[in-house]
Amino acid sequence: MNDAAARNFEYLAYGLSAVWLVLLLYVLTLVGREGKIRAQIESLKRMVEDREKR
Amino acid sequence: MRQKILIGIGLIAAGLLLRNIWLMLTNLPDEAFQGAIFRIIFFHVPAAFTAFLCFFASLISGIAYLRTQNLKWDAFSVSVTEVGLAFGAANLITGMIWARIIWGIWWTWDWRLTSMLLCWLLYAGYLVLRRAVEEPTERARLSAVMSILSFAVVPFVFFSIKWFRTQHPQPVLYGQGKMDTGYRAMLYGNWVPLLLFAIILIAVRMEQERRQRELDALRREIHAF
Amino acid sequence: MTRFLRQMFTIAAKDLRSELRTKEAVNASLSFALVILLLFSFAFDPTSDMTREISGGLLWLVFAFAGVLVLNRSFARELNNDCLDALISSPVPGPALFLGKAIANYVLLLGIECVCLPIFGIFYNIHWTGQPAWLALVMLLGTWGMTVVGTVFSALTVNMRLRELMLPMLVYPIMIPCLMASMQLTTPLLASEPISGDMLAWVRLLVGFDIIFTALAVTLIDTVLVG
Amino acid sequence: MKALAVESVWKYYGDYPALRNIAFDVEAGQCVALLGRNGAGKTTLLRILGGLSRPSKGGVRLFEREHSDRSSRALTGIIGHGIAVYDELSAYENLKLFAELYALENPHKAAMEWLERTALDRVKDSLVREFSRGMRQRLAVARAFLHHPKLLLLDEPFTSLDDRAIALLQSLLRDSLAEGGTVIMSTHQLREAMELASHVVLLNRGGMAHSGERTAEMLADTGWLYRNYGDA
Repeated sequence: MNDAAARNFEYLAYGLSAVWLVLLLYVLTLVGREGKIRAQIESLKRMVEDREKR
Repeated sequence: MRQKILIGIGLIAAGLLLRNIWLMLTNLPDEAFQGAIFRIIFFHVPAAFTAFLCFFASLISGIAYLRTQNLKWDAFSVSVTEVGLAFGAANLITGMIWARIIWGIWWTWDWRLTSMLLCWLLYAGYLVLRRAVEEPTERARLSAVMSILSFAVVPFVFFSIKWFRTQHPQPVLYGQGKMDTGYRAMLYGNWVPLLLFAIILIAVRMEQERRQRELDALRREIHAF
Repeated sequence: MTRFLRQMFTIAAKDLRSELRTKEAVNASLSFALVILLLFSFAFDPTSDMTREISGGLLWLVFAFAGVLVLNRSFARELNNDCLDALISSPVPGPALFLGKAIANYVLLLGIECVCLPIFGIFYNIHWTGQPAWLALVMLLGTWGMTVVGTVFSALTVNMRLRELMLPMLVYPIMIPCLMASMQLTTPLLASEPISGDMLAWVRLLVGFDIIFTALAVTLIDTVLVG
Repeated sequence: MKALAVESVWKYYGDYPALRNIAFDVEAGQCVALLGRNGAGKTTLLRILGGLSRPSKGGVRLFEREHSDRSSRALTGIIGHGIAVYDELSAYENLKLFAELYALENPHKAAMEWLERTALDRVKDSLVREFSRGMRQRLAVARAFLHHPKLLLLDEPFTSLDDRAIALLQSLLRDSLAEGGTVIMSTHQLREAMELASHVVLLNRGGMAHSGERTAEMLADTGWLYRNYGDA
């Protein structure tokens, strides 16, 4: 039972990385949303400037 | 300040997690039948706990929103549901990897798996519903109702498990669970860092929701005149 | 109280009358049910014993798919000419409006089921008359669960983009416990075995589902309708 | 008697206040013209008064009763943008339906009476779907007046109606006002509104710009109000 392969260490590693991968994916969506909010602020700023020029 | 607190929580969580993994690999003996793979349970089960805690929080914040009409509760409700879905996915995937080794198949229509999947779909529906409503106040109201109805189904889903034959290992924390106290301590011990990570994610998401709301209001203000 | 009941039945009668006049939803739903019944026969051998074993599941799938078409129209019907606004601003309480509509849907769904059941029996050679009382009870309970959930979501999604897609997406996961119980109960009934012992737990589940969701729907409907 | 009391009503859409601290009283028998540009909040306010929407802050009292009290709904009549009658029911069935929902004593009699007053009694059994535009509009007016409402809420009543329906509506409104009824209408048609109105409420960007009696200047020069109280 001390043989690493028999003890399924490989799959344990897969399992643990899967957990963090899923959470990482969620963090990435958060980062994406952050970018979207930034873009909205930019476009809103431009709109206000545009209005003031006129 | 807020950021510093969040970073602090993150550091604590990471520290706890490293310690737990170290202990898991060095101190705890292999389970007699399953080998090392059984250690996945220390993530699998706490992930499920976190997911259901999140869904429950979504119910509470839904009720709180309908009571107070305060959009902060709505922001909390979305954040918590999204994080719950992430942990639910982690639970499902680790479960599948474990099943591949122990049962030899990726997926089985065991009722515990199926009901987790069902809850996952239910709350994914909540997010779809939110995307279909433009106006923030109406969105908050309708999705609060949705989260109340969703949570009302959860017990029915779980009742039905009992009456189906299940291949799943006996519930580990109650009943005739033959779980060693060392394992049990680790199970709960590992829940703490996962929960802390969940709190960080929820806090970040809520902040985004708040800014999005301010942006929408600003845009309306500009477009209106 | 009598006023509440009268208003409720007025709404139900109005919905039934306008549906039976146009037959939009009923026709679509019935023909859809027939198509599904036909499609099932290609999926597996309709005469085998296996069909007998899953007959309850098949039947309720047909009911669920065909039923959502009816439920979808329930509140969508009111969008034309802004009739929903007229109903909400009238003295009719939200629960009376909801229950009235639910009763109309219930009658329509049961009607459709009563048409589908004999056709199902003929197509798949199933003698469904073995336990008529139990079968009727299961159909009444299961259909009420579907109706209540479907009607609430019909109100919830009435003003949304892609309403026709939203309703089935949201409604099926919530209906699953109710459908599951109905399926479990119907299969032995179609084989003319009575309900007894462990199976009674499913009946209790159905009753509990119906009660809890009716109560939730009645308390939440005002929040759903008035923003 | 106070027919309507609007008590510092706020309505938020997200963080954006669509109505900001609206407060005014309407005595029974008054006819109020609710004025303002597009997006000023007229429809939002009327929807709150009609019970189709709830204020985020503040409250509304109808005839000294809490607005949430369902029985007060029986006293209001509403004409919105849609005609709010069912295409697949006949004219008679439509009116009888609403008479029953408003729990009138004799739904049949009320329906027949209003079919006669709107000159629809000859076609009472035809489906609304087959009606002409004008007939549908008259039926919509009949539906709103069916239960003798003491408070009428009209959202842009003159924009979508044809001449005959406008004449009918105006005469019904005059009758109602003469009997001590109260009317609140939002409108763009300043001339028609000013002739009928006894008071005006002007909304600007969701806030109250002006409220008070309709004066002779307003009737003579419809732009006067906007020049003096709105930002032109």
